[in-house]
Amino acid sequence: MSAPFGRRSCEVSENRASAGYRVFSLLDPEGPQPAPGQFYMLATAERWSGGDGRPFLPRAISVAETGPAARGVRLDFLIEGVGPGTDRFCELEPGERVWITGPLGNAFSEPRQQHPDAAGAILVGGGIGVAPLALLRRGFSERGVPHRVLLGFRNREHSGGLELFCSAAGALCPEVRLASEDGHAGHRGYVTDLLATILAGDDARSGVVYSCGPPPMLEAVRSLCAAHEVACQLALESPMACGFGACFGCAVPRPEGGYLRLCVDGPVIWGDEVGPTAADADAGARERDLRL
Amino acid sequence: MSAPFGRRSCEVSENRASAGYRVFSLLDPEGPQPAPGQFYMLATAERWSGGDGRPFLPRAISVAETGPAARGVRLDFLIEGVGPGTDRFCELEPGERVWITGPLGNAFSEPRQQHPDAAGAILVGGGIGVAPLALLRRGFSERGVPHRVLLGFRNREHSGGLELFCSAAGALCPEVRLASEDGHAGHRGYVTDLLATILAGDDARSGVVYSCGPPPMLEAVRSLCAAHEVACQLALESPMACGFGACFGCAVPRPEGGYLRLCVDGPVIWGDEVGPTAADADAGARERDLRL
Amino acid sequence: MISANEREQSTWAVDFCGISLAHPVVNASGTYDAIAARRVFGDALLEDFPFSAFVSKTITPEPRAGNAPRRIWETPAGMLNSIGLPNKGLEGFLAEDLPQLAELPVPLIVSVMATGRPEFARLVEAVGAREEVAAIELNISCPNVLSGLIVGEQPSETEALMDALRPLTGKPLIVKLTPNVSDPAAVAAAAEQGGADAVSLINTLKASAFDPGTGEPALAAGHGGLSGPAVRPVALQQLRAVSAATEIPAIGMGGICNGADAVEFIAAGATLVAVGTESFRDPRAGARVAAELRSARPKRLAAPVPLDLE
Amino acid sequence: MISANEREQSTWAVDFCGISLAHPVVNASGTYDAIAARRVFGDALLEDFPFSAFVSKTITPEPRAGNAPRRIWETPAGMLNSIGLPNKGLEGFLAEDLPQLAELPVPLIVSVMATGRPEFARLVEAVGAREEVAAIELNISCPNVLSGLIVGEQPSETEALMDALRPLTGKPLIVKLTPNVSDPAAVAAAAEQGGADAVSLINTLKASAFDPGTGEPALAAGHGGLSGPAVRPVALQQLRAVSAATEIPAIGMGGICNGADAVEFIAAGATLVAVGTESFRDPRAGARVAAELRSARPKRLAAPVPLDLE
Ligand SMILES: Cc1cc2nc3c(=O)[nH]c(=O)nc-3n(C[C@H](O)[C@H](O)[C@H](O)COP(=O)(O)OP(=O)(O)OC[C@H]3O[C@@H](n4cnc5c(N)ncnc54)[C@H](O)[C@@H]3O)c2cc1C
Ligand SMILES: Cc1cc2nc3c(=O)[nH]c(=O)nc-3n(C[C@H](O)[C@H](O)[C@H](O)COP(=O)(O)OP(=O)(O)OC[C@H]3O[C@@H](n4cnc5c(N)ncnc54)[C@H](O)[C@@H]3O)c2cc1C
Ligand SMILES: Cc1cc2nc3c(=O)[nH]c(=O)nc-3n(C[C@H](O)[C@H](O)[C@H](O)COP(=O)(O)O)c2cc1C
Ligand SMILES: Cc1cc2nc3c(=O)[nH]c(=O)nc-3n(C[C@H](O)[C@H](O)[C@H](O)COP(=O)(O)O)c2cc1C
Ligand code: FES
Ligand code: FES
Repeated sequence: MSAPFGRRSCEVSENRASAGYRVFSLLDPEGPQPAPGQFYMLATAERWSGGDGRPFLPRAISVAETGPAARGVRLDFLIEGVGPGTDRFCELEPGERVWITGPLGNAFSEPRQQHPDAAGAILVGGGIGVAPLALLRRGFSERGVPHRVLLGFRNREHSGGLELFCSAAGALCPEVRLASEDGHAGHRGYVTDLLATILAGDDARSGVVYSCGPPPMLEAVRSLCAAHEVACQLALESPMACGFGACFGCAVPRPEGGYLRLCVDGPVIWGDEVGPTAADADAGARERDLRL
Repeated sequence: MSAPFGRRSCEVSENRASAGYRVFSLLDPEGPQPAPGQFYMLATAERWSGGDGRPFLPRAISVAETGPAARGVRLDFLIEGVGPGTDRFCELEPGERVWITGPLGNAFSEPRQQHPDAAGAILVGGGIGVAPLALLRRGFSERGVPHRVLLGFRNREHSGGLELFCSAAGALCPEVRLASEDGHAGHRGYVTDLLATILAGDDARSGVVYSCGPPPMLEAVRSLCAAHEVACQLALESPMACGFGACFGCAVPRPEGGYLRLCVDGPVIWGDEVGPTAADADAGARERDLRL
Repeated sequence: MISANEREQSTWAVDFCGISLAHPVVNASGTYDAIAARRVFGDALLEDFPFSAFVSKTITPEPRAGNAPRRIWETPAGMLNSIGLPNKGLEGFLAEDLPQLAELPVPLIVSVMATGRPEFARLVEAVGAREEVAAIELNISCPNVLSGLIVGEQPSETEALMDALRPLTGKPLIVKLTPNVSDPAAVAAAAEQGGADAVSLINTLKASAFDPGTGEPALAAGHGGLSGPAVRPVALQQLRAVSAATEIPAIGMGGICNGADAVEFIAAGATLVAVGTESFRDPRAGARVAAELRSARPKRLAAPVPLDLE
Repeated sequence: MISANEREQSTWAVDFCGISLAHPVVNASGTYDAIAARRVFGDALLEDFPFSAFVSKTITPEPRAGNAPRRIWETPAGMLNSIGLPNKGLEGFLAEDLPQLAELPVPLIVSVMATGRPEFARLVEAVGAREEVAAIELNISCPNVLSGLIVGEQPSETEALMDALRPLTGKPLIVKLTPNVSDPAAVAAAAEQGGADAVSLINTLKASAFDPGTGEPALAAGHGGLSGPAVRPVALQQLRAVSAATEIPAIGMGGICNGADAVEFIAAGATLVAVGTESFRDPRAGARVAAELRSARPKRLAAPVPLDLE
């Protein structure tokens, strides 16, 4: 399934707060249905550029949820304002237009593709990394794939996007367990504490772990899974200029030497395809400690 | 009277259409009262820079009207959208903020300063050049200086700012005469036709002409006045980066050689201080023919 | 009888060193991977190919992995890159990439770089021998390992390189100039003297930035090359100087984002224009620039150009 | 006992070639006319002077009217200028401007340029003899009329000029480098070798633009110099290279708009930073940059710097 060629302009239909993050929706008339893990390159049609000439390049953003629209599909994006690009997305108003290219990159695969007899999936998300897991979780629910969801965040401010994991009734789905560093919700500590407990139990061995979050968290997930011989797929981040293989800017080192282009070879990578440094290759773009 | 040192941020209180132009108002809490002919360097506080990195420098804009505000003064600016800077001003919304530096430059002088027995003033404005004449005219009215006002424009679209010449009752002041190229209002033709007729009459000799408009119009005014030996003050334009004498970009040739810095030596210049080319020095920034 | 449409097509077409191109907009080397783009966008890429010729990423004699990340950094109205020329090397390119690039609906220009004349010669001979290749671009922003000098910074090095390479192929040789010199026109004239068929400019400006979070250079390589609208005025001036000093055609590039920008480059003397960084913002930018250029109908062009903008 | 405030003042102060400055932010030559600014803003300018030293516009031996307009043109995140060094000439400067500049509350650095060593010598001797002058900046982006070469583009020309000028004054000599070279560090090293006390960089990049309305060069002079944020990455790289190659202090400039930008320049090796184009957007930019720099408390600075940012 290829992406429509070129960028296209989509209308903003909604922009709402979600804890300290924002969720905004675009109406993509042409859009193919994106798969969980895929992303788009986004830039606002107007005023993409502040007083100092940035943002200049488009920004890679994972699709967090999608649904039918009058024409085409609705795309929801979860945004944490960390710089001029995401700040601009945060202030988008309904009716404004956004240039999009995508859907880009590969997608998470089904547990059964990995193990014909996989018991199910464990989703581990941290901070803004919960975005691609929301779409993944809904698909698993709809297709009856057994799964558990572990979400971690630093504090209430950084707990945005939780409603993407809610049932129609608005309550957090029963399969979701939370961890927070400040203890305001769920386990006080890291989400990887929850994962460690689960992996220590017998039943997890034949599952597949799906994770997205800050690099140190991904590295903790990768090494936990490696120690327990559990397969894991990690949705990584790296600096991207183009998103379609043109710039070679998104390089992620491979354990055997050389580099992946994360935009076309990822963003979803099997744990054993990356080394410890790779899972943490974009450390500069995120907090360096385990905070989510 | 010097300008407050540095730029300051002022709130937009209003922005309304005026034919094809816009008039927007700023509340300047610190502001000294500007004098007619003076200008400000303006840049919006947010989003001063489109997708291609322009506008970058602030823009010189004449003050068109001013009045008391709760604190300080209200400043009205008349804008014709001709590029990224003026387009941005056109879309300003109440509550937004604008960086201003000023008031800058010199001002028109009183007719009596020139001729102790001057009979009065003739104001000749074209297109967006009507802006500084509006403030000048009100001052003359209030101080009882006899004056006539001749305003010219290409067509209805380019006839913005006329309401700045209205009495409290909203009717165009009796001393205003219009010319339009398409004949939709007043004399069909150039405003300089009206000026030529007046200057041909005896009573104008001891008056002073005040003019602002596109360079070819200013040049026509200058040469008409020279031919009739009538003193004239022209408010010129030139490309400006700073507005306070720092960049030397606003050079206007002097007939005796060398250059004026229009931002500090002008923008108001006596007709005999500039040569024919000087009045037309910023031709690149405006239409090259006599259209207003 | 030719239709109005055909006549429009033909007056819009441009001859570049004997290669007939449908319009004057090509890509800048290293800023478009047509093979990856086809994987992403499917055959729609070929049906609506944005460029009138495709310029490959620079290839080197041996495979290269490229630089360690971080490789890119955004700057005011531009970006830095220190990609480090990752490529499969000559053999890998000929075996794996060339057959795929030959499927593109436009002529192919292959960009090559080496750090010595013998290796450069090997590249030019091998690439020039392939009929899929319409022309070769020589990326001379590289050191000569013997002299230690950057070839493209020295007119004498440039001319000597051309003297060595010119006899090896009948295909057009395009010299890609580096902008990091006082007098690019002197280097261009030396290239012409040595038998270059065309020049292309500008390559990226040597530049760097610091990560505000660490106070360290933002790029792992320490520095990189600046591209995008920020460099456009530098490109236009170098192009003016180069086209005044040479008779051969020039491919102008550096921050071209739209048709109005392309008009400036043509006014400065370019025969073709290349779109680089702007493709990152808009994968179809080349086609858009071509369409905008076509409808720009500039009032006047300072330089005579071999294409009819009407 | 010194108060906390005084201690803060003193740790913030910086010694530059023996001149004590209250903070590390000065102006870039030719981007601030303190005399005109005082006419516009009154004595408020002096009470709150934005720079810790004032650098004059470049003066030449004889008066110059400057270039015909159009002299400036806006570009993406920057601007072009071709002002053409209008100034009153040495005599006019000493008689009319120097007494007024001496009233500024900060040390005065006078920028000078000439097209031959004897005229340069006349400027340095005459300006250096005035006690109002703390230091002299040599603008070497000028041709040597004898050799025809741009002095600042050649290490040998630069060193020869320094050899000629160094004996003529005991005042600090700052060499303002041109960025239009392949190897600015070589020119800086030559300047140091010739006895320069400091270098300053970058001057503007050679550049041009075309007026979309006419298809002609936008500036009457055909080309000009690019400044502003667009050039910042080029300035940072040249500064890194120059400060690695020399021991003398550097004044870094090129697109500095705020404290974060200034931190990058200090990380790249600058002792002082200069604000140029940004003053056009904000006449008090120098003071703002100084205040922001002071509160920036960068996590780490790559280069040791002679000022305490705490
Ligand atoms: C596949 C993928 C999916 C993503 N999904 C999401 C998502 O769903 N939601 C979301 O909020 N984010 C997402 N991101 C992250 C987002 O694209 C980046 O954080 C992006 O850089 C933000 O742009 P910005 O302008 O807001 O911040 P930037 O200015 O780009 O700052 C972000 C980080 O970049 C670095 N930086 C600082 N200055 C510069 C500079 N001048 N140039 C370049 N880098 C600089 C710093 O390390 C900083 O912390 C995703 C990224 C990828 C690759
Ligand atoms: C003292 C003074 C008072 C003024 N008062 C008013 C006023 O009251 N109302 C009003 O509307 N205007 C006024 N102006 C004019 C206004 O400042 C200029 O027209 C300004 O350049 C508009 O900015 P812009 O970005 O909208 O258009 P610009 O992009 O600056 O375009 C305006 C003109 O500049 C040229 N231009 C085109 N591209 C560029 C480029 N890249 N860089 C530089 N120039 C370019 C062209 O000739 C174009 O026609 C005044 C000017 C002066 C000097
Ligand atoms: C990410 C990136 C990679 C590049 N790789 C190459 C390359 O392999 N060979 C080359 O000759 N130029 C390379 N360039 C330079 C471009 O071809 C072009 O000369 C330059 O970017 C200026 O054009 P632009 O501003 O339109 O991008 C690269 C530029 C970028 C931004
Ligand atoms: C309008 C203008 C005039 C300048 N005049 C001079 C000058 O007289 N002498 C000089 O050495 N540099 C001059 N410069 C260069 C600046 O001092 C500075 O090196 C350059 O602009 C880069 O800094 P910036 O990007 O902060 O402006 C001038 C720059 C501008 C924009
Ligand atoms: S982001 Fe450009 S190649 Fe991956
Ligand atoms: S606008 Fe800068 S000196 Fe007049």
